Amino acid sequence: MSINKIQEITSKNNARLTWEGCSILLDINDGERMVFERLTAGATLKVGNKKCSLQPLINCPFGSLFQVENGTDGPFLSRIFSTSEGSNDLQEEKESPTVYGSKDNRELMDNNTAQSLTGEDIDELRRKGASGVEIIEALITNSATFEKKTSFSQEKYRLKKQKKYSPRVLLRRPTARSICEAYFKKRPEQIGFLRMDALALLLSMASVTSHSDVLVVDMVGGLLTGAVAERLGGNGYVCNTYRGITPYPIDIVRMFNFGTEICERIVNSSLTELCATSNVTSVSSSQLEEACGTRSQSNEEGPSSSVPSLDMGEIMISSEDGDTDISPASLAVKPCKATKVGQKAPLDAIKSWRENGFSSLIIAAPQIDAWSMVKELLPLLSFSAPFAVYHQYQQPLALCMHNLQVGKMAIGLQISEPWLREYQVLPSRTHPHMQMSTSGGYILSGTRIFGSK
Amino acid sequence: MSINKIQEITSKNNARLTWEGCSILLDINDGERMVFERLTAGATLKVGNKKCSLQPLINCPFGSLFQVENGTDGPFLSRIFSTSEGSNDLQEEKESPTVYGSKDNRELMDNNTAQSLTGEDIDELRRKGASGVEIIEALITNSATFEKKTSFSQEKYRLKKQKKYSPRVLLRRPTARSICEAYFKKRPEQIGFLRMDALALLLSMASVTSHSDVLVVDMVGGLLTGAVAERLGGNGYVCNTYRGITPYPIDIVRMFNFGTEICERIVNSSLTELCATSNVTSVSSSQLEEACGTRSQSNEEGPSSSVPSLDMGEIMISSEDGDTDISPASLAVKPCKATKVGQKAPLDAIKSWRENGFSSLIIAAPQIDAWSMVKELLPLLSFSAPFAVYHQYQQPLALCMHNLQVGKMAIGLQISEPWLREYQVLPSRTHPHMQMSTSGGYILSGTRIFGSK
Amino acid sequence: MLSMELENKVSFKRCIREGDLVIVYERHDNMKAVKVCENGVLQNRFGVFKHSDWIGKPFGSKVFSNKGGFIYLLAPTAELWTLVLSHRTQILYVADISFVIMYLEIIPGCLVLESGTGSGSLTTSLARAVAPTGHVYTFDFHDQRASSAREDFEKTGLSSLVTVGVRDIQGEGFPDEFIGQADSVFLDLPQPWLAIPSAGKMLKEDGVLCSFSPCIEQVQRSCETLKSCFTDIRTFEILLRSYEVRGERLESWENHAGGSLGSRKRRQRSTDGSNGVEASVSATIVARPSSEGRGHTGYLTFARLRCVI
Amino acid sequence: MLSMELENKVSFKRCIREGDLVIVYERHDNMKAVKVCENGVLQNRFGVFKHSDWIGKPFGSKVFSNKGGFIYLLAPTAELWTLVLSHRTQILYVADISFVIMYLEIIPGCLVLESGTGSGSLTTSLARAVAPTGHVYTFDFHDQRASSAREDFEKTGLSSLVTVGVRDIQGEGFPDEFIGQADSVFLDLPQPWLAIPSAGKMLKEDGVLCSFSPCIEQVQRSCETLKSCFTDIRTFEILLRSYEVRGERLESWENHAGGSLGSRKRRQRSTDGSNGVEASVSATIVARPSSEGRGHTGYLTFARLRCVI
Repeated sequence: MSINKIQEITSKNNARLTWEGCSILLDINDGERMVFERLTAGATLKVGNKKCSLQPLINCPFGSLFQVENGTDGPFLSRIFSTSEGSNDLQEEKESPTVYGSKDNRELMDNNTAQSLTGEDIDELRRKGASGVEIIEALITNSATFEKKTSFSQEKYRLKKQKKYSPRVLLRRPTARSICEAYFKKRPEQIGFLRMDALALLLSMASVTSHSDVLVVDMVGGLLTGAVAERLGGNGYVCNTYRGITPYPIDIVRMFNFGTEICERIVNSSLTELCATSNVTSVSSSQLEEACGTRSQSNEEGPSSSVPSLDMGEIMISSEDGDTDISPASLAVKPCKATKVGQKAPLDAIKSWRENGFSSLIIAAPQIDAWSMVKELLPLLSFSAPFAVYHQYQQPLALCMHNLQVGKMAIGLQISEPWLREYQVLPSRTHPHMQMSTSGGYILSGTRIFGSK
Repeated sequence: MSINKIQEITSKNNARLTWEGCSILLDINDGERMVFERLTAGATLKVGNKKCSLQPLINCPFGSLFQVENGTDGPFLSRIFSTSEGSNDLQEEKESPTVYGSKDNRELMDNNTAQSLTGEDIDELRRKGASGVEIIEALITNSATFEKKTSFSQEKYRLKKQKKYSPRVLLRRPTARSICEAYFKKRPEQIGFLRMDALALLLSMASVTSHSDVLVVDMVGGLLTGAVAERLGGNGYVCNTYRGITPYPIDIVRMFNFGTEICERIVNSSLTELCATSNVTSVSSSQLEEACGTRSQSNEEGPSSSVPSLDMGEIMISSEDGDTDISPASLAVKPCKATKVGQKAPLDAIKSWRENGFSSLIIAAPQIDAWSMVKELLPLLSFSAPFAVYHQYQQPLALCMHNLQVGKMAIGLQISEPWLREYQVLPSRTHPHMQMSTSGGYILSGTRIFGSK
Repeated sequence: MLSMELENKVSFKRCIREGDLVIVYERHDNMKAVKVCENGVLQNRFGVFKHSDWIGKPFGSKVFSNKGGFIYLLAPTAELWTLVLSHRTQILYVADISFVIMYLEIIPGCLVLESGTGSGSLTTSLARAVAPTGHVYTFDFHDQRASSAREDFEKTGLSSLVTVGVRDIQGEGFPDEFIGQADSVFLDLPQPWLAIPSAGKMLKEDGVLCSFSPCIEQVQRSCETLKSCFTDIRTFEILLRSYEVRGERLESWENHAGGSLGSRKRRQRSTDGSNGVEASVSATIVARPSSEGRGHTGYLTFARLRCVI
Repeated sequence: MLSMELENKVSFKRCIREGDLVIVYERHDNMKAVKVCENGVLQNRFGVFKHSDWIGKPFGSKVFSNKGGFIYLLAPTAELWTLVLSHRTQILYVADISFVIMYLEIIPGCLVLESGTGSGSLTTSLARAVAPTGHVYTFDFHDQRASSAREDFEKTGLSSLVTVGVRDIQGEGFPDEFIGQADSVFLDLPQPWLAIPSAGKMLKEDGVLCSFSPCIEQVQRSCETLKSCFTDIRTFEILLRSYEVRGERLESWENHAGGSLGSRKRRQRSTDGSNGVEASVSATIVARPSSEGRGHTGYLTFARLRCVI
């Protein structure tokens, strides 16, 4: 296959430039805030108490970096083409509370009296159109202690002020990875504490690939559904199932930049429909239609009308001008144009699943007992199909695994716990991050065998 | 306090030289075999199918290294005063299956046909009194592939042959740490998979120190009892309790070099005796004596007469002359002179515990439900006394912790899981060990509060 | 991998046929890949299994030997393949593989560059991820290793998605034809810093690179080199801890009337189904970390090509 | 630490007295050390607590404020002290501390050298371990820090077991009077390799050294230096994962009839005892790792002085 051929068929899903109407993830000051937006000419981003137009972001490559600058009409986003390496180092260094190697840190003590520039002075500078960089220079000039600091501390001071007076905005591509990481950082409870490495394992262990028909129970807001759909690339189906009359909300799916060909493959179907009987010939098509008709109605109350699960509220972690680098942080999403996702599954697809079974099963349902789901869903899988069940607690999975063993329903059973560690790699200062997420949850995986009920 | 004063009162427990009759831990070929021995003039160590006298080890510093050499009267142990650094590096490197950085490892393939010296040839050399080093040189000379190997592989080959033809014996001091590590490596099931870091945590979390009266349930063969006694240094008591009529065996205690002053502080007392009533004045001393009398008898069937829990059998891991460095390994202990440990607790001590409570509690009982023990033992502790319970599974501790919370019996409750990682630190080849013990078990710790039942 | 092609998809109806690759499952730690042929036999410690008995049975079936021993026949997946492939080099396992695919954002249609190919463990998963329209170009220094990998991809039905080249990527870099074409680049090389400048040229804007190295010194040097053209340089380590589940009969202390440790049978493993049901009544279901595990595989360093256009 | 001296031992009968150091426990993550004095008061978010109410109560008692709020009064232990001491520097916590004491084989009667003293977190545990007949000589470069540490040891009743010296151990090494006298040496210095030769001289034969360093480069350099006089050079890292326990009411899927995530109250924490009993009937008791934890403290490198005599 020639390279040109590949380029041609690369989906919009993998686009490298933004376009008007696309979904974007804005990373402000290196993770301080994470904001999902629909990129339109009229869209704005609130920085401090001012609003910046997002217009300059249209048709830029994902990965571009912007800086808030003060113009005559207020702040605007200006693209930066290179960043200093120094600040990158410091960025990472924020994790280390003490600098080993510095012989004497008595001089590091500092307090707010050292700065002679007042808040009013700074506002005045701003009104006069001073740029962020100019304000920072003024602050340094008026700091009584800056000269006494070590060069490391000086750089740290500069970075802190830069974040405040000249914030940087990184234009990130919304993908399963970036969306998962943003949620895990800011709103982990909304995605059942599903960390990106655990999500990655679910997809691998359930062998998700193009042309798969993946049965999912997604009670993590659509993150799982979106991640599966991303891997299908418009072939096969991700079928969300549920009990009762309302599918579970999957709003997060709308943060992905899925084209129509992918959206059409994200469907839902109630357990009742899927289970009617595995021998499809005994089900009259009118029965099927009736079943689906019910669902079609309930769908109206489903995801398309529900409000986004992330609100605009900012999580205040610390706003003091203290020694730490933690500042107000938020993860926010604005309602975006409803995309046609989460339709009911087509009749022929349901028919095919009843005849052939699903290729795999993934469950992420924080509040439901795992075994009560697995015992009903496993029979819907083809023989030899893999499955993976996520839970933040181990014990429900242990009980489920035990029942599967006893019932001889599956083989290759194991509970896995991913353990992820990030490192600071800097000259003479290499070590694992001092803080870490200690729990990546647990995954029960296995393979359905023939002859199991 | 002057240094001389300290030297004087340092116990035999901390002796730096061996003496006739002391207990020693022999580490053969860097952990290949671990053997506990009673060091007497007549004691021998089996190396291959020959026996070496341990006589040369008497009055040597712990930490001395010996090498098996061939003398006219058979093999003998000869002390080495320096080791080459190279082999030390290789020792650690055995963990790395591939050497990154080597550009081409096709030449590393090797097979047994490359060696022209036969087993008979080697035996012949031995009979002629060739030293281990000489045999190794002969093997190298007669190897068709040695010259083609990288210098790294050559060193590895040399080390492998050295282990076989000239084994090294390290004289280790038996302490809680070395005993625990030896057992964990060779017979983990006999100590309930209690890893040295978990044991260390138990002692810290239960705040074991001189003058403590520590209540323990030791169903890990005496390892816990010995470790506590080591920390008491002859002040306070470690009191082993049990249900029924027989104390649990604590043979491992005899591997420590405890003097009489420490041994006397290792006692046992049945739960019935300890619980009789917390108000000692209501118990007549005849009742007490009767209770203790019973115990005194049962003690005869207890640890002092039981056989050692480690046998002489060798665990064969791999004896092939393959690419790996793993060779026959064993952990063995010979019955040693019975020391007076594990006597019944003196009456006045029991009386004092009933009046004052124990200073802390440690439980390591792999087969018993944690809650069923804690609910009975916690009331025997002083108020504000800390406790620590080890188990290799988490769930029994979670249930126990839940019950303690609900019953408001203790505060500061937490389940901790130690995670221990060892590193290979070598120039350009630094990384965590490729294999690790993944489970250090779990520890439930907390503090008893006043007003709890 | 069967499921990637529509006509070969595993389903209730899809039965084992002559020529299929099946994974023979003895135990979770004992599997092998077998090509089914009419007259073939498989012999193991459980006896002799005739392939002819397998044909026509659904995947996931239990089949018996002449001696009544049994095995399961599974459809191959990338994860199972990783457990059965022949190790020509140190391989990547599911934890690292899944994280790499996720972090590199590899999806259908992507063009991915890899070096070295090694035993093809990661390559198999890369191919599955770019299917049906993407492609993986993988390079190995060793001619022999490249050939063996090609044979493997033929066997697993991935050859249309993977091209294996023989090339010294550390010395020569990736071929110029890929400049600006790659969505992602993966390096597993002894001296990755030598290949990083070339990898940077191959990537599309915002494209992500991953370098896998066992030693921290390799990471340190790679990070130094990455700084000139890359950003978001992050190093991770991922490990997987596996748990066994068993019904453990923990006695209440009251019922444990003395006796030494080894005197009675106290445990019942529930893994074997026959007594499992009974055990589950009174036993506590406990999970225990498998006692030995991989303590380290390697460090994964990721970096995003800095946008300068 | 009370329990180390016979007359101060905590017991059922030992009640809080004027002048005692008590640990005021609000929650497992909120404690402080208070010296009891007749007219003292403690004020916190729960109200005002009069010390006079405490005197005569057993340690471990729950005491109430004027507003009905409550706290617990605990006897100090080395572990509790580590949680309440003032951080003048990065401190060591229980996982590292316990491992160091075990590995260095510190027992009653030992002579231990330490540098730097820092906030005295490890020193407190070292002192507890060598009591009653051993001694800890600890050195810090900073005069002020040494003084504060001395005050702390006075407060915790350890001053007879610890001597704090002011000395630049990296520059000058340990004092000659300790040559060949130390059972163990502990180093927590930015450039430990500078102090290693001196540490080697201080140790008795077979004595063990430990060096604590946060960065791997410090470890690499230390290990290089250690090779000349030490053997059994081993580097470890120890982390502690804490679990919370709760009664989690996981619904059966059958009973979970639709509804969105946040619509109902589904969980009950069992930590608060009032509804805990009820919850335990139908809830599953689950343990969950505390979500954020210490991901790294430092590397512990141990080495044994090579026997040459």
